[in-house]
Amino acid sequence: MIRAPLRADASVLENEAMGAANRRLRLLVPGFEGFEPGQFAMLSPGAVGGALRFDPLLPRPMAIYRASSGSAGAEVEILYKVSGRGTALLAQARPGEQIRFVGPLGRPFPDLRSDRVALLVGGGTGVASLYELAVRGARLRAGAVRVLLGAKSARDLMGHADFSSLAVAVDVSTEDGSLGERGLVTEPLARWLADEPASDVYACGPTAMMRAAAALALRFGRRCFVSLENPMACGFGVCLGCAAPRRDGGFALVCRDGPVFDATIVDWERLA
Amino acid sequence: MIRAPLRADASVLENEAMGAANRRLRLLVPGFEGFEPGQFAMLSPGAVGGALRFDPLLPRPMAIYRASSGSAGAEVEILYKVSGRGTALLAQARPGEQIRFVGPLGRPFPDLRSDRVALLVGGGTGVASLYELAVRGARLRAGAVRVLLGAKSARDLMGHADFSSLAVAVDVSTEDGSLGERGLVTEPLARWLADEPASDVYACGPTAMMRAAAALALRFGRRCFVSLENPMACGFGVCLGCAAPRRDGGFALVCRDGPVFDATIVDWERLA
Amino acid sequence: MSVDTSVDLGGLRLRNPVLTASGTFGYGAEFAPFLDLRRLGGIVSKSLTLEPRSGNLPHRIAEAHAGMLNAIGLENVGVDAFIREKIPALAAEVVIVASVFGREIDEYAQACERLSESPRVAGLEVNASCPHVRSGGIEFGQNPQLLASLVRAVRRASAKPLLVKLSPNVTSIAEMAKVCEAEGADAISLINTLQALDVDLETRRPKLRNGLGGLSGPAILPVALRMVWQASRAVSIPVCGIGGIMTAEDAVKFLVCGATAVQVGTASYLNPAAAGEIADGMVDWASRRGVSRLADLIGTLQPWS
Amino acid sequence: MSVDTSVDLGGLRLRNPVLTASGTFGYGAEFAPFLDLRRLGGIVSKSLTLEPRSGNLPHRIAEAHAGMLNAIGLENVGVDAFIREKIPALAAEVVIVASVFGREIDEYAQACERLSESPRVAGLEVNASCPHVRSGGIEFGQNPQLLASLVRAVRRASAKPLLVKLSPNVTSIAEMAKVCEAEGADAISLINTLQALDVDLETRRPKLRNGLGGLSGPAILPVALRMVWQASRAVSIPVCGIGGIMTAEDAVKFLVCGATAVQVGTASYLNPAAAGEIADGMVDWASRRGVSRLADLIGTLQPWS
Ligand SMILES: Cc1cc2nc3c(=O)[nH]c(=O)nc-3n(C[C@H](O)[C@H](O)[C@H](O)COP(=O)(O)OP(=O)(O)OC[C@H]3O[C@@H](n4cnc5c(N)ncnc54)[C@H](O)[C@@H]3O)c2cc1C
Ligand SMILES: Cc1cc2nc3c(=O)[nH]c(=O)nc-3n(C[C@H](O)[C@H](O)[C@H](O)COP(=O)(O)OP(=O)(O)OC[C@H]3O[C@@H](n4cnc5c(N)ncnc54)[C@H](O)[C@@H]3O)c2cc1C
Ligand SMILES: Cc1cc2nc3c(=O)[nH]c(=O)nc-3n(C[C@H](O)[C@H](O)[C@H](O)COP(=O)(O)O)c2cc1C
Ligand SMILES: Cc1cc2nc3c(=O)[nH]c(=O)nc-3n(C[C@H](O)[C@H](O)[C@H](O)COP(=O)(O)O)c2cc1C
Ligand code: FES
Ligand code: FES
Repeated sequence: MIRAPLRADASVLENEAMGAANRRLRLLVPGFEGFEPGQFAMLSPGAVGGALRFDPLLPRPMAIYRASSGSAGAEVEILYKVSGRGTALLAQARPGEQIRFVGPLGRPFPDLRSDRVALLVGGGTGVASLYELAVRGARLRAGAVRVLLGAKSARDLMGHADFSSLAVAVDVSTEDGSLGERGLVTEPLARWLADEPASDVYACGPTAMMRAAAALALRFGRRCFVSLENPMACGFGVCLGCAAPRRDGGFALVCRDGPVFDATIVDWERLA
Repeated sequence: MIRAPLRADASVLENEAMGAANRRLRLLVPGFEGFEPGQFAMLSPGAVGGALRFDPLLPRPMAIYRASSGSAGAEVEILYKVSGRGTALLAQARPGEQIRFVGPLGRPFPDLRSDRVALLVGGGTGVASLYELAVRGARLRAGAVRVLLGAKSARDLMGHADFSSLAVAVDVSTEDGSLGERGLVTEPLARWLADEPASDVYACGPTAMMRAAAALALRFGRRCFVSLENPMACGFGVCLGCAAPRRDGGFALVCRDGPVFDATIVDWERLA
Repeated sequence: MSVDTSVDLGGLRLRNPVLTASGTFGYGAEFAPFLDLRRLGGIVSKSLTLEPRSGNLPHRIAEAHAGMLNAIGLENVGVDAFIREKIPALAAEVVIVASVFGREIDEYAQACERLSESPRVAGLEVNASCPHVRSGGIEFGQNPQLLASLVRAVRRASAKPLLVKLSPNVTSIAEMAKVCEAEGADAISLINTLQALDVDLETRRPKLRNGLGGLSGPAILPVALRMVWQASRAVSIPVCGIGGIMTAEDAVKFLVCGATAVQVGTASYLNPAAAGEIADGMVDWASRRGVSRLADLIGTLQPWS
Repeated sequence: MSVDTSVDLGGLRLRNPVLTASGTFGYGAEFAPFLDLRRLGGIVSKSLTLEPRSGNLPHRIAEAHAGMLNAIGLENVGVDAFIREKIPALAAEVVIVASVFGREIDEYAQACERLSESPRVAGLEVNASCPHVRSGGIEFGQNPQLLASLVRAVRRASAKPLLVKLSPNVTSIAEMAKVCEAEGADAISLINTLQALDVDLETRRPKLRNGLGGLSGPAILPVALRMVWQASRAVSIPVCGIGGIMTAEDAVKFLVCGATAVQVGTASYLNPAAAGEIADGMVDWASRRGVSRLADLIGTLQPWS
């Protein structure tokens, strides 16, 4: 069920460092009633702290990692990596501070099919978009999902402990070999596609990774869903800033028509 | 001795609420070697926290309240009132965070004269500019200074405890009568000017208060020094933004030629 | 204290002076989860062309200090789909201003004509910041003669209240405003975005695929206030102020500088309820100060003695 | 890796491309406590007039989002005091560019002549953003004919490297740049501040006593980059880029967009050592990327395929 988005002043419950530049933000979001796997929220780091200031100006799209409801409202969890100005400021938000939250936004991953194995491929912060999908897969049946996580090195890996505590198989690849297999996460993906004919791909991560995952899926004739990360200004379809070129010539809005797309409709050549 | 100003990355040692909107900021300023009464520093609240952001853009002039030297550098104390965006951000600076510091800047109050009583008149945040002068007066001789502090109400009063712990007489006026005498601080000033013929006035506070103090001093034929608070961009004489009109037709730069001026050279009519 | 918020913007009777800016509010219905559109003075649609168009390749937007750059291209559903699909999604009480552009005067005129046929279109806003095909990219709003021809043509094409939205990338906004007035425009909207460029140093390419883009947001507010003040003194038709409005105080500043109404743009991205909050905030501001009609604030900038 | 930082700005041989912007660096000596001026490419003085002048009444400055407004007026010590008192305070290695303005062409020309007599003045920068007395406030830099006459006159008055500083408040910066080139200017500096206005809502007066003022700081950077790119493609004389430069990366962006050198303005208020840090930072930036000459960066903006 796709819920209407809400705009709320969320309060920071926790904002903890997770190693390397990764952090976990826990928010109390009044009125929030749940989300579907792959949906995101817009968070305004610039507004944290009260004083009116507009640098940085735009809210940041962040995948909703996990949510649970409590008495005072729902708790929403975000995993993020400090990589630019926006996330550097987000890292400074202290418990009790308010942050503007708009969500849940976007179209989720499609439901997992009961007759297939879902290969969840996450790279970098893209991992965050896949966690709820893994949770649902674990509930569905044993072996419904297999999670492939990738990162530069063990320290950078996001959400590993959470995924591992689910009843799903988790493979890890790191570029430096500091954990799991050495190399790109697309390498085990290729093997699993070969080994598991009844499988679909659900990918989120850097564009290069998703492009590669999409190409692999195509080669093996499997369905592949990707969650794109275009720069966004609004997050709900009104600025037209997040357009991704479609194969058929037009554009799709990543925030409204995505972020999750069937990989075959994306024009990977013209995607920036 | 007027020292050359320095530019330093000061680290916040403490930033504590003092009641109402008043706060005390303690900074560790590497290389700082002291200041004269009435001098100030430029603090950049926008830059606190590291992420590059320029809203608000300008540094804020703040009187140096007190300084002492320790092993890691000098400790510099600022008293400030949260009144706008700049000070609201300053209030968020946490211990350990860096803040850009340029100072000491400006021309100090003239030395107290050994044959006169110095009437130190402070209103609002202007009180902060007078503390070091009171300290020096207390050292000079008993009865060398008399401090007149004014505020809206007892809660708003700045630095009262510090002044009171010096060996100087302190009179308090509050507009609502919640502490000391009810009314404006210029009322006791008028009485003291009448009672104490051998007195000089040293005033810092809202323009209206300083204008009134200057007029009183003139009426009684006394010297009066005021510390002006014009908006500033640079603080060291290069933007020409802080100009105050002089009686003789030209302008003085508040940051370079002041902030302390002989009240008779200021054109109070044309001062905004 | 109750405050009369109504204003008349060149024949558009608005319940309050807060509209939304073209291109920042979609076609209106997108805001339904966040805001009751009936609380607004009106909404201005994304600029519409005669035929639907898709826009530029990504990247189309980039962040700047206290602002953002955009070069969306001409992406819009086209006049017909707007009338057929977008208008019916809006409650009857919502005042709809259709923004129009074209690459030739004729395209503008035809689009205006078609839009005027819809009884739901309360007024037209001609976006004169569109590059003119035959003049090598110069905008209609950058050349007085071109602008005059454009306004003349659209004025002939429609009897609805006609707003002309001016480009700020000109030497004299007053001159452009006068041209609009002379050619029969009912009001002037300004400003559109400042032409701008930013570079991605990793690739040394422009941040936007289009190269140049438009700067919007709080960064441009003081430029917009200046132009509204200059334009409103140059003409007697009303001015609709746009540029960097984030708060009710910002909006009041525009009225004080001579605007009859305002449009909220980029703010809606940060906060989808911004336009409504600004409308409410203006009432608070006025009532705290004993101002009984918002219209009394228009053009009340005080000179320094 | 060692990086060659020298550039030639219209005959001004600079040890590095970082100068300081007129009006933001006083007369140079004020920065002695913070910065060794010999680390800079050069300094540009506060704009000088033939006779000393005092400026506007306060308020002369106000803060904006990611920027500031100023209307200082013409306050400066005058050409003679500059030569007599300000120049001698600067070490011999400091490259001094004297900025000049006047209210009539003749004043400009005379000031340039006098300044040219000083062997310490390495070059002149003519500030064309000054309102022309006889043209009802329009700036020299806003009218091509006025600008041409001005440049012609100052060109005749001095053989020193001549920079013309352009106003950004124009429809076509390329046109203005071409005028300067045609009249013999050696380089173009841009941009000066964007004309702007802000209001103090408590008094409903302009925040600045002068009413209008100029917007500077990071808010204007993308507009400045755009204009530098447009101007540098329009002329073959070099361009000196100005506007919102706060970091070495900002300065590199200007070079990439076609500037041969840059000027650091408002940044020096926030951080009096900014210009030096930017000069050093450009070297770091280049050496990390294997760029052996900063001049190799000039005009290297890559097109999107
Ligand atoms: C649907 C979606 C979900 C996302 N989920 C997450 C998440 O769960 N965790 C996480 O850490 N990050 C996530 N991102 C990326 C995130 O929005 C940030 O933009 C990114 O982390 C860059 O950080 P910054 O804002 O500090 O960078 P800055 O340098 O401050 O960003 C400047 C501008 O570029 C945009 N931008 C920069 N990098 C990206 C990027 N990779 N994707 C989109 N826009 C970008 C910013 O939004 C901003 O507008 C997601 C992006 C999208 C589109
Ligand atoms: C020499 C000098 C010494 C000062 N000492 C102190 C002090 O010890 N404690 C203290 O609390 N304040 C002091 N001030 C005022 C201080 O600089 C702040 O500007 C003031 O507290 C306003 O706070 P803000 O920055 O939050 O306001 P904002 O609304 O964010 O300010 C906007 C702009 O206006 C300027 N401005 C606003 N109010 C004033 C003011 N009263 N004086 C000068 N500029 C102003 C700001 O500097 C800024 O540029 C001093 C000012 C001067 C000139
Ligand atoms: C992403 C984006 C798209 C825009 N599209 C249009 C448009 O289609 N037509 C138009 O007249 N103005 C368009 N504008 C300009 C705005 O309507 C407005 O004039 C400008 O953004 C300044 O206001 P602001 O600072 O409040 O955003 C657009 C602005 C943005 C940011
Ligand atoms: C307070 C102030 C005073 C200025 N005075 C002058 C001046 O006298 N002559 C001039 O050519 N430019 C003057 N300028 C403009 C700057 O030189 C520069 O062009 C402009 O500020 C943009 O650069 P910035 O954003 O780096 O400050 C002044 C700018 C400021 C902020
Ligand atoms: S982010 Fe605005 S339309 Fe997608
Ligand atoms: S604050 Fe810049 S000259 Fe005084």
